[in-house]
Amino acid sequence: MTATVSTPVYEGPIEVLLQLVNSHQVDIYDVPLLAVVDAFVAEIANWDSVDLPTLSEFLVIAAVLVELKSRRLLPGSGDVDPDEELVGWEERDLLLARLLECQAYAAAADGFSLLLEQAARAVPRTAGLDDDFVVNAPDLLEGVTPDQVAEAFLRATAERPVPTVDLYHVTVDTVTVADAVSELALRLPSAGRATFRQLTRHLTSRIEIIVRFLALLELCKQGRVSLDQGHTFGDLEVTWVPGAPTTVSVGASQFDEYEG
Amino acid sequence: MTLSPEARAIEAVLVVAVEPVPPGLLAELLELPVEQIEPFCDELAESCRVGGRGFEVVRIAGGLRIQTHPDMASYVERFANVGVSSRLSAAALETLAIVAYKQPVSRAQIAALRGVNVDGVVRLLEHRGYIAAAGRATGPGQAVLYATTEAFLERLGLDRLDQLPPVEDLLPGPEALAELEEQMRPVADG
Amino acid sequence: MTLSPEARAIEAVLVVAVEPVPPGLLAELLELPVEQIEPFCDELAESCRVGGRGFEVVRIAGGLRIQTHPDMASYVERFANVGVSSRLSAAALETLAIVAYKQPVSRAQIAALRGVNVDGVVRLLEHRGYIAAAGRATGPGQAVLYATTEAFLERLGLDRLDQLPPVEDLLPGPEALAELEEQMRPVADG
Repeated sequence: MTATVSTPVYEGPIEVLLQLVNSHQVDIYDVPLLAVVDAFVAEIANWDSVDLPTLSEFLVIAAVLVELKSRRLLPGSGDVDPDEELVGWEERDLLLARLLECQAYAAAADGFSLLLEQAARAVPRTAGLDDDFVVNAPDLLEGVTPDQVAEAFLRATAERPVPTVDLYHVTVDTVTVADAVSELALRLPSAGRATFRQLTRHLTSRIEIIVRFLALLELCKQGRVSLDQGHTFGDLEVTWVPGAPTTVSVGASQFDEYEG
Repeated sequence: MTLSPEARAIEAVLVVAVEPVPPGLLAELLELPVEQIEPFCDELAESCRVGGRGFEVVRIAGGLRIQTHPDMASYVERFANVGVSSRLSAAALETLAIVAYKQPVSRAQIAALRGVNVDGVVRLLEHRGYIAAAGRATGPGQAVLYATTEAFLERLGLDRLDQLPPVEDLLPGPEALAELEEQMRPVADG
Repeated sequence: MTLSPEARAIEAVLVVAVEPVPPGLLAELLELPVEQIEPFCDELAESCRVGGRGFEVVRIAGGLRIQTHPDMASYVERFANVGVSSRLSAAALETLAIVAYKQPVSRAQIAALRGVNVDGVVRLLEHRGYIAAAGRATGPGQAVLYATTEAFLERLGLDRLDQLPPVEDLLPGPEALAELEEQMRPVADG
């Protein structure tokens, strides 16, 4: 972590700032987070290439700082009802536990780094058997088949993973609003009335649920369903307008495709 | 001081071994009960220290091996060109620490602790041979669980995992804890 | 009796050396004139005799090397025949397979494919007669090239090398690939 920050109360690496805040030597209340972010952005501007580990490290630290600060800025116990205060304390304890755990692993990482360095100074002997040493060795290849040799070759030459930015978390399912519209147009007339929760219960990925929602908005726009929500964040009730056409008359191309 | 025949034999075997030799195998070769092997291993290691040899005999990853004395690193590096394999980033080291202390552990569990996506780092550590898949979780999704490897112990120069400092020792002390807690208290009641 | 720093350094270098080390190279490493190296080599060899070590330091093929003491031959032989070496390790089998399919091939080329130092394993395979030096590369350094031997074919029950299964046949088909890809998709935690 090379990024440094400069604020009225502190100047130096951002990582150290977090440590200072944690050890109570700097009051997070006095640290303008904007200055921290500005300093980091300025630092990035000087980079020749993007250093992903440092970037993500900054985000983690910045997030912790924001969380700490937001807690300091929260009104005191007098202003909140006891239940909410309890929830606040629970969250606070969780955050505390997490900070402690992170500190412990950071300390362990320092230890590992030291061990690695020490261990690298000693090189093991790997010369193996002396050339002129005569061994009446049993056949090491006993039971080995030509196929196993071939498999070993493939194992040995298999491409090794190259560290890359992992995109596996990006779903490759392509879901279209058109598909969702036709599905809903089939399901809803017989169901009569359903909640959005019921309609999306069988779905697991977020993008599918979002597409289902867009499909409903589309149907609503076409006047084929009516949507009703009792209160904010309440269940969304979906009612099929009696007599509305159940076929999708519009071409699929009219709808967007979504790829997560 | 001269080595005992048993310590000599152990040394000879270690000279031709290409990986750490477990005490059980040494016992088999010397036709001795395994508990009698230990003193001879100690004698051998001690003789290297006392004699100021250029190598040492150490317990690594559950076995005995000969390795160059750390003080000779500059000569060995120049000769073998065995430069320290490229350094691990702070993020990689912390991830490695989490796996070492929480194993077996899934990627999601590591990510939850680190607060970031750790897929790339986990892959790097797996590729370097420090960690490996060691089964699957029983829960839904059956996430792959990771554990550290023998190579991890060898790279860190450790004999067993329990030689790592207990994680309690790494936690900040009670004072730091109290201060941290103080810091997190909302302003008005502080 | 304690070794001189120079003898220690020489011993450390010999411990990691796979081939005999010429005195000229030792002199270079220790930054000493070559004629001053000789006495330290003698000191080292003598210390092994006096201390009753399990190995000796000898002049072979114009260089110095560590080898097991002849008196310990029975243990070394037993070690070579039982335990770890009674079957080829996965690493050794993979190295053998690379030589079989890519021959003639240099140690460096094998190491590049395996991603690790293969000196010990190549030596083991050569020692057991499964592979042998089969010429030298034309490039700089003229690296030794290895090929499999008649004994290798015999042990596998083959007449000719081209009876080895073609490796293309073993490449996973499109279905297996799709399945593999499926497995690599994240589970619910991904």
